Amino acid sequence: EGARVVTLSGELDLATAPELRERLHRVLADGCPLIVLDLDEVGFLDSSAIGVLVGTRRRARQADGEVALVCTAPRILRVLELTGLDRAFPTYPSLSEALAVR
Amino acid sequence: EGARVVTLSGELDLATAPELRERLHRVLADGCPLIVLDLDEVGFLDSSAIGVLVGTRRRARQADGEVALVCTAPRILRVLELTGLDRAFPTYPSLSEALAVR
Amino acid sequence: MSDEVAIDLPARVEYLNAVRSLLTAFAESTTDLPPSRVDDLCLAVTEAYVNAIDASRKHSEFGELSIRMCCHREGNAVIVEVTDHAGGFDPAAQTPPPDPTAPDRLQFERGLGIPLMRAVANVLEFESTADGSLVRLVLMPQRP
Amino acid sequence: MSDEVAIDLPARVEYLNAVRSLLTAFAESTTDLPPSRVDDLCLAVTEAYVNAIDASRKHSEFGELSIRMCCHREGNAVIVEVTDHAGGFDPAAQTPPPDPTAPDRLQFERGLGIPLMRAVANVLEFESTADGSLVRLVLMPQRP
Ligand SMILES: Nc1ncnc2c1ncn2[C@@H]1O[C@H](COP(=O)(O)OP(=O)(O)O)[C@@H](O)[C@H]1O
Ligand SMILES: Nc1ncnc2c1ncn2[C@@H]1O[C@H](COP(=O)(O)OP(=O)(O)O)[C@@H](O)[C@H]1O
Repeated sequence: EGARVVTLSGELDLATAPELRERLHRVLADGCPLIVLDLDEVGFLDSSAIGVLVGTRRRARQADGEVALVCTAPRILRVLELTGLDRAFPTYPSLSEALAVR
Repeated sequence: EGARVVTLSGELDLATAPELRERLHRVLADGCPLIVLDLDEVGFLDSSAIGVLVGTRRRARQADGEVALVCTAPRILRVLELTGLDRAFPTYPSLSEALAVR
Repeated sequence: MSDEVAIDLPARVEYLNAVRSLLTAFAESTTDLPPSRVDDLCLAVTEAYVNAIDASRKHSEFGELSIRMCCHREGNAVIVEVTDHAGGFDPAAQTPPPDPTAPDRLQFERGLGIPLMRAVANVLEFESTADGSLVRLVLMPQRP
Repeated sequence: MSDEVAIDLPARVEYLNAVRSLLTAFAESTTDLPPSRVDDLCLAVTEAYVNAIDASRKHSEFGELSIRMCCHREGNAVIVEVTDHAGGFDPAAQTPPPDPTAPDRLQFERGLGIPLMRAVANVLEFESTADGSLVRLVLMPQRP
């Protein structure tokens, strides 16, 4: 079975983190531990949303899965860099590159 | 020569009214006095923008032209109604209907 | 402990959009206004704020004046006050609003702000002093 | 006469988006910050505001506390202060930020707020009293 691509959009912060967490956990609950998160439509990302990404990846790995990120937007990449997420997560500059290695 | 369709978007208020005025006057200066203004992507309209529409229409009519409006969004239609613009301007629920009568 | 929103801003058009974001967040999180009335609220407050900016620009020779907006609810009424320091004006002395059906309707590019506020607010009050003006808008869930 | 922005809001997540709209309008109209630093400003202030909301929610048994944000410029420095009434805390007593390269990095779902503020602000200061906390962020056009 292949990876599931999840496209996120809008502003991801403490206000929207609960909804994000629920959405990603639902994907895991569907039995799909391979998630490619496309962040290119995301306008803002705070530490609350970073926490959700980290938590989702931990759960995915418990099921031998993985969470990969697709991101080119400088403002979002910067937050990933500052929090070390670009090194902790497989991070790709395009969806096709992320899917090529799945 | 046919009508020129101008699609407006974003929030039209005192902040963006000068830009709007300039854009519409440029169309008139191009020698095109028939303008169909598509308002369906507009998120907000205040009295400053209404003033620009009225001023543009007055200029267009001086050149035997006309300014017609296309609008279906309830929040924008309501402002047109409250200011009498839906009766003062030819106003249509779709672009095709506006163009059919040109 | 507070449901209130209060904001002091320079009299600049660049803030109009953010003022509406704030009003929308206030209205959606704290009041019973349905979406169409949230739109009305944004329209009325924009008109009040635009007048305050216009007047502040004319009044000040020294730089930017500030404008204050306060929002709170009382029961299901939403009350927004916009206060400027632009010298005040006489609301009763304003020319009457143009009749939208009059043949000379197309002469009016201005003078629509207060009539629009009046059309969407359940209560509209002005207080004017030598310092400036306060516009009080009260919106209920039902249109007036 | 004022370039200042001051806003009092209930401690609710629903306002975060509007706070960023406001900050962006302030930064773009009144400061010399380039776009990437406006992004940094929005990030840092969101983190400060998120902490203030978190703490206010835990602190208050009676209802919503309010949070104040003030923005002004001094030369080309942009200064934003976020003040809450959530009882204060000891910034020095916080566990150190997780090392992003540590193997246990993936255990940390929290504790990133203050490190992010520190990473993007040229100056970060806390003042804490029994009433609450003040976070002062200073951003210059150049990254620290
Ligand atoms: N806050 C204010 N301070 C001073 N004068 C004001 C204020 N609000 C309104 N006015 C006056 O009332 C007039 C009518 O306002 P309005 O109906 O909004 O139309 P407009 O602003 O387009 O002229 C304004 O032109 C202005 O002279
Ligand atoms: N304004 C505040 N009031 C009270 N406690 C605070 C405040 N800001 C931060 N703290 C404390 O500092 C800790 C670390 O904050 P931070 O680095 O932003 O991470 P996080 O908020 O994710 O825990 C918080 O968990 C909280 O205990």
